[in-house]
Amino acid sequence: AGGALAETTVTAVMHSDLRVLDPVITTAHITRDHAYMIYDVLVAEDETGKIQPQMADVTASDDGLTYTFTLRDGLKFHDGAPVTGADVVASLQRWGKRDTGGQMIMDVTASLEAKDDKTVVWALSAPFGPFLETVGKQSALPPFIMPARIAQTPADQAIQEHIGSGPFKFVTEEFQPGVGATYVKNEEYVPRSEPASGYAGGKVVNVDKVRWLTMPDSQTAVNALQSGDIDLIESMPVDLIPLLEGDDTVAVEKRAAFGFQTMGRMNFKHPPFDNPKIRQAALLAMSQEPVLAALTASPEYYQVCGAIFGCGTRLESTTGTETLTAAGNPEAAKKLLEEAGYDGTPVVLMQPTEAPTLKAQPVVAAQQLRAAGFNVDMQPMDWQTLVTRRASMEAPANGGWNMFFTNWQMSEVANPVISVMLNGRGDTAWFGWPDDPKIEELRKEFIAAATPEAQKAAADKIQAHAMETVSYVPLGEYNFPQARRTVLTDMAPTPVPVFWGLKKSEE
Amino acid sequence: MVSPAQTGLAPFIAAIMLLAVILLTIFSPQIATHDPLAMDPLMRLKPPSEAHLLGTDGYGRDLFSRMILGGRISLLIGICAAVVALGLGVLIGLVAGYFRLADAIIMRAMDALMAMPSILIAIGLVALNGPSIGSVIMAITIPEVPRVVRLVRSVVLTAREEPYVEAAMALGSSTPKILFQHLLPNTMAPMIVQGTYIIASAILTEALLSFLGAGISTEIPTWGNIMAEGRQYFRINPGIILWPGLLLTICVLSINLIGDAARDALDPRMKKRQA
Amino acid sequence: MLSYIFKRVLSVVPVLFLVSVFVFLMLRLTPGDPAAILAGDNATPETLQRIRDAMGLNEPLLTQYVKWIAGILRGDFGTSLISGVEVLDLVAKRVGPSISLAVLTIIIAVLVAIPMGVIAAWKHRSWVDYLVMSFSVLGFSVPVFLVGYVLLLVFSVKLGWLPPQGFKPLSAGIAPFLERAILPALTLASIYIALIARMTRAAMLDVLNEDYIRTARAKGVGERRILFVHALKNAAVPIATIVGAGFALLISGVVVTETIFNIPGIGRLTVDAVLARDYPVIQALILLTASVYVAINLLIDLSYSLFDPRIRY
Amino acid sequence: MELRARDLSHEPVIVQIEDLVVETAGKTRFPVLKGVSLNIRRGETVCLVGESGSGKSVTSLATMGLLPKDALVVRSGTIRLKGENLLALSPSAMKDRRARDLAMIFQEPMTALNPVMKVGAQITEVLDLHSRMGTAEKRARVIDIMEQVHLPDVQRIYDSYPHQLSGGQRQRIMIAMALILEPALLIADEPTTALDVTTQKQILSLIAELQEKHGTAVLFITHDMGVVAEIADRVCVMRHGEILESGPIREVLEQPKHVYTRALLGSVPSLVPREARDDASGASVIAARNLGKTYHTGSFLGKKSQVRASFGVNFDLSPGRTLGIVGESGSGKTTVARSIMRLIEPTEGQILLDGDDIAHLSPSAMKPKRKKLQVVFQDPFRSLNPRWTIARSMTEGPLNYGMSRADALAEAKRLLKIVSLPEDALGRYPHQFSGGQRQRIAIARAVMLKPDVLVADEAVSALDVSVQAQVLDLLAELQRQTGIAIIFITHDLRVAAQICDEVLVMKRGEVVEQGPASRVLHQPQHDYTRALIDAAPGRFWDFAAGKPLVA
Ligand SMILES: Nc1ncnc2c1ncn2[C@@H]1O[C@H](COP(=O)(O)OP(=O)(O)OP(=O)(O)O)[C@@H](O)[C@H]1O
Ligand SMILES: Nc1ncnc2c1ncn2[C@@H]1O[C@H](COP(=O)(O)OP(=O)(O)OP(=O)(O)O)[C@@H](O)[C@H]1O
Ligand SMILES: [Mg+2]
Ligand SMILES: [Mg+2]
Repeated sequence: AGGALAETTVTAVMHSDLRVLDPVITTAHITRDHAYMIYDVLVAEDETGKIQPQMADVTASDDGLTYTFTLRDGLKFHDGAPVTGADVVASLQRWGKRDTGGQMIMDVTASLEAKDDKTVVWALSAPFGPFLETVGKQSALPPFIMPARIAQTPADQAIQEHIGSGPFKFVTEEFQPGVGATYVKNEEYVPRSEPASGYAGGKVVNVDKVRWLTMPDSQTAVNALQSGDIDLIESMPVDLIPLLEGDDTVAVEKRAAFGFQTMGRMNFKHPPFDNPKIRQAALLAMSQEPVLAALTASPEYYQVCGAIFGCGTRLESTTGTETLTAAGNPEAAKKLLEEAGYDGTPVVLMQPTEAPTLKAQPVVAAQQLRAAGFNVDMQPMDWQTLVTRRASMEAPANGGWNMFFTNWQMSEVANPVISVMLNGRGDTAWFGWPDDPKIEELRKEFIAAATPEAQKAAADKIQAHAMETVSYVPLGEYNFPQARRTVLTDMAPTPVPVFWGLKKSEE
Repeated sequence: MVSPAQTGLAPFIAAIMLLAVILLTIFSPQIATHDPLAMDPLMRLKPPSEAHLLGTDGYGRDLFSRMILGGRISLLIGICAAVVALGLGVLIGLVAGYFRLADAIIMRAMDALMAMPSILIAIGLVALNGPSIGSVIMAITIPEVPRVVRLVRSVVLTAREEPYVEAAMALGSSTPKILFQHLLPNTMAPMIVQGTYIIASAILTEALLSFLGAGISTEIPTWGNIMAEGRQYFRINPGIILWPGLLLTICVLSINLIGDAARDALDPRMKKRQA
Repeated sequence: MLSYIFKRVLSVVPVLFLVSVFVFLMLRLTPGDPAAILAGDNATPETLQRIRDAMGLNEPLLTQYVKWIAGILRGDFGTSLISGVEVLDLVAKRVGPSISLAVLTIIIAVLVAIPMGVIAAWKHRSWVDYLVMSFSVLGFSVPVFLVGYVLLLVFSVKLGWLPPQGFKPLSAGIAPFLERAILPALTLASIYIALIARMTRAAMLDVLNEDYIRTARAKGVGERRILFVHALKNAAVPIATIVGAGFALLISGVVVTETIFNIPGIGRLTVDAVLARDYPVIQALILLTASVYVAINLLIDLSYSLFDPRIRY
Repeated sequence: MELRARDLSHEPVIVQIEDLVVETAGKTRFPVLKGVSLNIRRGETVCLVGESGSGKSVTSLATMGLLPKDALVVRSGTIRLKGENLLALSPSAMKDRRARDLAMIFQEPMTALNPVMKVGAQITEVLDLHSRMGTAEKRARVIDIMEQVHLPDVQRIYDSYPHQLSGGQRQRIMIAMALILEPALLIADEPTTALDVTTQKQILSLIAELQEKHGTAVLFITHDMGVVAEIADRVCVMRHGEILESGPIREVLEQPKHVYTRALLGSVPSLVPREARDDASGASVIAARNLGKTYHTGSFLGKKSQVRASFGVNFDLSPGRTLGIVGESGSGKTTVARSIMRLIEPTEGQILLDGDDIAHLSPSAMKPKRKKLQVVFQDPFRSLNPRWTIARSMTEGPLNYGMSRADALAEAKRLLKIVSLPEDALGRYPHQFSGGQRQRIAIARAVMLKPDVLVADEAVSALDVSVQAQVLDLLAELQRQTGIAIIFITHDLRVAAQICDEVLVMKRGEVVEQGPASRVLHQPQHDYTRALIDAAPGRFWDFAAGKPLVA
């Protein structure tokens, strides 16, 4: 009798391999995507970017110093236990230790307590403008709610159990890092009654099972999509799109309006980039389009954009990036270099060799810097060496570095609180360690801003300042499309690939 | 020596093909139509045209120019790997073959090295030292060393029993003299043969390393990393893999064939058969 | 015999010990820090330090090594630094595909290569010989991934006969297993066939020059019987040896083939682990492959006495 | 014992080879057989003798149709077996003839049997191929022939592998295999060369016995004139692919017509011991006291096995005299030689060189002593480094001891003249010389250092008798000129008899008898020595004199 209804399984090849399952310990996107499957969040962003209740309704006191979360009914963890205030508090505290925004809120937290099973009260000692945005926005590290006993794991240690209250359950036995992970529909999940919108609203699951597969070779994935072995390629290499042309069982499309920002970061501690003029020269030397073209192939999927908070966003400002978004200005760069007395100190550029979305940027950038007279020493290494090495504050000759490149989802750089590159606190800042009290002041100004207009004004100042001191070099935006078999429908247009709402039809 | 009639035409054709490839790579700066490093990402993955003989790669670099320069570096890697592996292997092998005490220890270590999958050692070593030409050569060389050691050792073990070696001892020759003047030349013929095989396999291994993401920087073209970069465009522009692949195969094939011919020519048993 | 086996097994211990030392040192001297990869893009140096502490990576090397070895002796290979999964569990799930692929490859290779080698030796210096030798040299000379891509292009993409990727265990049935395993196995077999055919030919040529072959001829034994009864069994020892030694080649081939055909085996697991500096996983895997290599070669050593009655232990 | 003198002229001719010409295949044809003719009658034994490379084996292989296809081809001539021309047969017809009508046994019993097949099965295979017997019948037949060749414990041996049998037993298996179908012709190519004298004797009489019984025609190839005297009805002497002379055994031995035959016979050393030279000085230059060597084998993990290769060796040797060490294979002769040379370290006893014990000297302490001890090995092809010129090989020793290159070269030239080699030999490589020449070079090299003692381990065993005679003469001459003491190791009693003053007989590592050559070889005391002497083939004949030996 059980076999009467065929099980629907959605098989997807994700943008990378799921290895780390603890959403707090890492900022890897794939881990966050995994967390959206099995965990739920207190409040979430809808399509328009507004924060909406999800697990809880939230009310703010008039002075903006106290937030009260009230859990809705029917919330249950996958192990059957109800979700309580204590679970929420433990989860938030653990998150607050690791997330940049969370840390900043924790700095001004007076108390965070569960009043009862359903109510959590968060009292601040000073107003924190983007409070709800920080707690509710989709970012690299959203605060997911897990049982208190799990959330009590120290924030530096990975959790061992993967139990949430979200719409899917994680099948631990079928998890094989490097191969795939399996999620089954959480039959006990009570979706909200509102229609789904963004990450908010009713998370209605229409399939029984979701399998994520890893395919190290993207051509293999394309072959598999065409042969019907898989239903979805989350991040479709643009170069391979022609292979799918003319196949009407497959659709290639952008998931969401916003994609990624790619950027380069210099090391403020060591020559030559300890000299702001030389940083300026590097900025002048660079041009976004060749980088984006090498990375993304087709202008359809990239956009030249100098705004550090993203183009088309509320905080957009492109001050100081005129040359970047044009062809660069190598001549001016040369002159500036001369002025600054650049003595040919080699610029150690770290190039990851095996990360598909990160290997092109340094190659193109190296050529641009050389054209402007920099002495570039491009050092290829695997991504792991790179992430290790970029933590080294040593001089480049002793295992340090001068410049590296990485990518951010737009939501992770969308405002100065979230964006780690804008942290100017010297040795405790993000890799590169700018000691920039000015930017810290500007960020405080942004946090304190009471109105959207005031926030925008602060953000504009930050953009101008960041480009002047070259906090980092934004290299434009790109947005890899997804490729799905047309049997999949009703997919939510969210940057994070969520699997609720979507339907899979019989073939 | 063996006449062409006896060995067949293959080695001669092989030698000619190899020579052609070598000349192509030696004169790559003259032959290249473009700067192999100059990129233009807006011109990427273009099909063959008059401007670009074989089209362009993923960064818009000229494939033909990269390929012939790449051959030079691949061959260089192969030759260096062979020279280093033979040098180390012969030294260690001589010692192991001649001194019983050293033998036990050395051979255990060699067994251990042989037991570890060479490709994994290579990946590890490249990761260890960063993917420079030097570290790739080292990574390719180290797993080859035990094979050379075994070969040299077995030659020495046999040669050591030869009466002429005992005669040399009786004539008061010192151990180093016996090792280097009597025994070393005996290892030459198998070493030349082994050397060709190492060159061939080093070129292939370099390509494999690149394929697995542990190869040399894209700034220095080799057949391996040209192909590795081109692999994801295999169905779009198979030329990126096939052309360097073809050159590599021709080259490795020729080297192997020459190695085989050398083995036949240098193998005393083969001589006896013909005598 | 028993005492010989015991002795041989015992002699494996120093080899594996050295392997463990080599691997351990190689990894610990490698730059790259599993803590950094775990922490992600916006971890601060203190966070990294704390994670490293939690992983035990700040202890002296010798302590780490001794702990690791002591764990192994208790049957505990530790947990993956990255995913937190138990190494043994992780590996156990991945050996199946690799082993079935390897076995299928060896079967194909042996079935194809030995007759090839025998015939080449018999028709020494004829066009058949040249054909076989050319094929076998070619097998050595084409990069594995090229073979894989071409097979894939022809049989899956163009002809659509076989699925392009993935793996089904033998327990799912012979047909589904073969359907997915045959292309990767053929890819892997190309080099292996080359190796075995070449060795078979060489060994057969040697044997065919032996006095007892002349004796057999003097008795009036026919060619086929000379080849397959008198000569092949005598050539079996070097052939078996190369089958064992070729296992090393197989592993490097497996790494590539598993990538191309998306087979969840240990080859890919190892490459992933190396790139992620997942020390316990790499260590366990290299120790495992080394042990398998040593064990296979031990078995082959012991099998010599099946082929050659002069070898008795 | 006497020479055979049977009249077989009434018997039918079994094989008739006429004008057989064999050439090397390929573009440059080189004649190997230049028109060989011979015939063999039923029950007759024809011996083919001649120096190495004269074409004996090629003749036999051509008859069997087993010439290596890509190397040698028959150009012309006929080989008739009972009137039928074998050369005209198709390969499959020829295959059918083998074993049934003509069979062959080879020199090396160690390698002529398939090592991975049981010997019973190997004999049975002949029946499988050429008969339609049932299994039981075949087995009975095989057991029967195995008994005929006097194998002990036939049931066990039937199920044994070749390596489990001794060389003699293996040769018996070969004979059984060859004769099971009672072929008309048996070709035996040096079937006893690799065997001990005692075993050789048994095999020879076995062949004679079976020949008698089945009336087989036998073509027997050997280079040992003693064997010839023992078994031949007729002899053919070959050289350079031609038969120089053939005739009944007595005729050839008594009145050799061809000079070459005469020279050949003249070179066969006599079994009569040389006259003892008197020991002029009496002072021994080298002496052994209870010398012994035990080999320890096995890996450092495995259990040790011990071979007591030699023990209790005592002798004194004074300048100008020769000590012979004789004994069967494996009796420990080489071990003694290598101990004395200090190529290995003895485990017991002393070696006194000029009174100093050198048994346990370190390599560096040994170095100055090495000068006085030199060695010549058995295999002339392997005792010179093939990659070195003769000059380099010869000067190696003197240069090690600090002589200038010019002086060393001058000395080398002088010695080359003494060993009758041209001066230009210095610039050549070993492969450009024949075996005998190489052995002379090796001897010259050994005396370059003006040693006091020369150890010659089977130094003439690999050489043809004529060459052997030259080398022995050379040694004697050198000894006369330089007063060198020689330790001469051989398994050939004839050679020992000819050049030794004293003889030491070894058996299984032990010295069983020792004394002046004339006494040991004339009046052996020990059974083993006696058996050894009895087994020496053709000992009743004095070849040089062409008449029977009067005891
Ligand atoms: N396979 C071969 N190819 C070319 N020449 C050969 C071959 N076999 C033998 N010969 C030549 O034929 C000649 C006769 O050789 P054969 O083996 O008959 O000598 P033999 O009298 O048996 O010598 P021995 O006493 O050493 O066995 C020699 O000159 C040898 O070089
Ligand atoms: N290196 C060795 N290790 C172990 N045993 C050995 C070694 N060399 C020789 N023997 C053994 O010592 C014994 C005597 O050998 P040796 O070589 O002295 O005999 P031989 O009288 O010279 O025989 P042949 O006449 O065959 O040369 C043999 O049983 C042999 O197997
Ligand atoms: Mg012969
Ligand atoms: Mg000996």
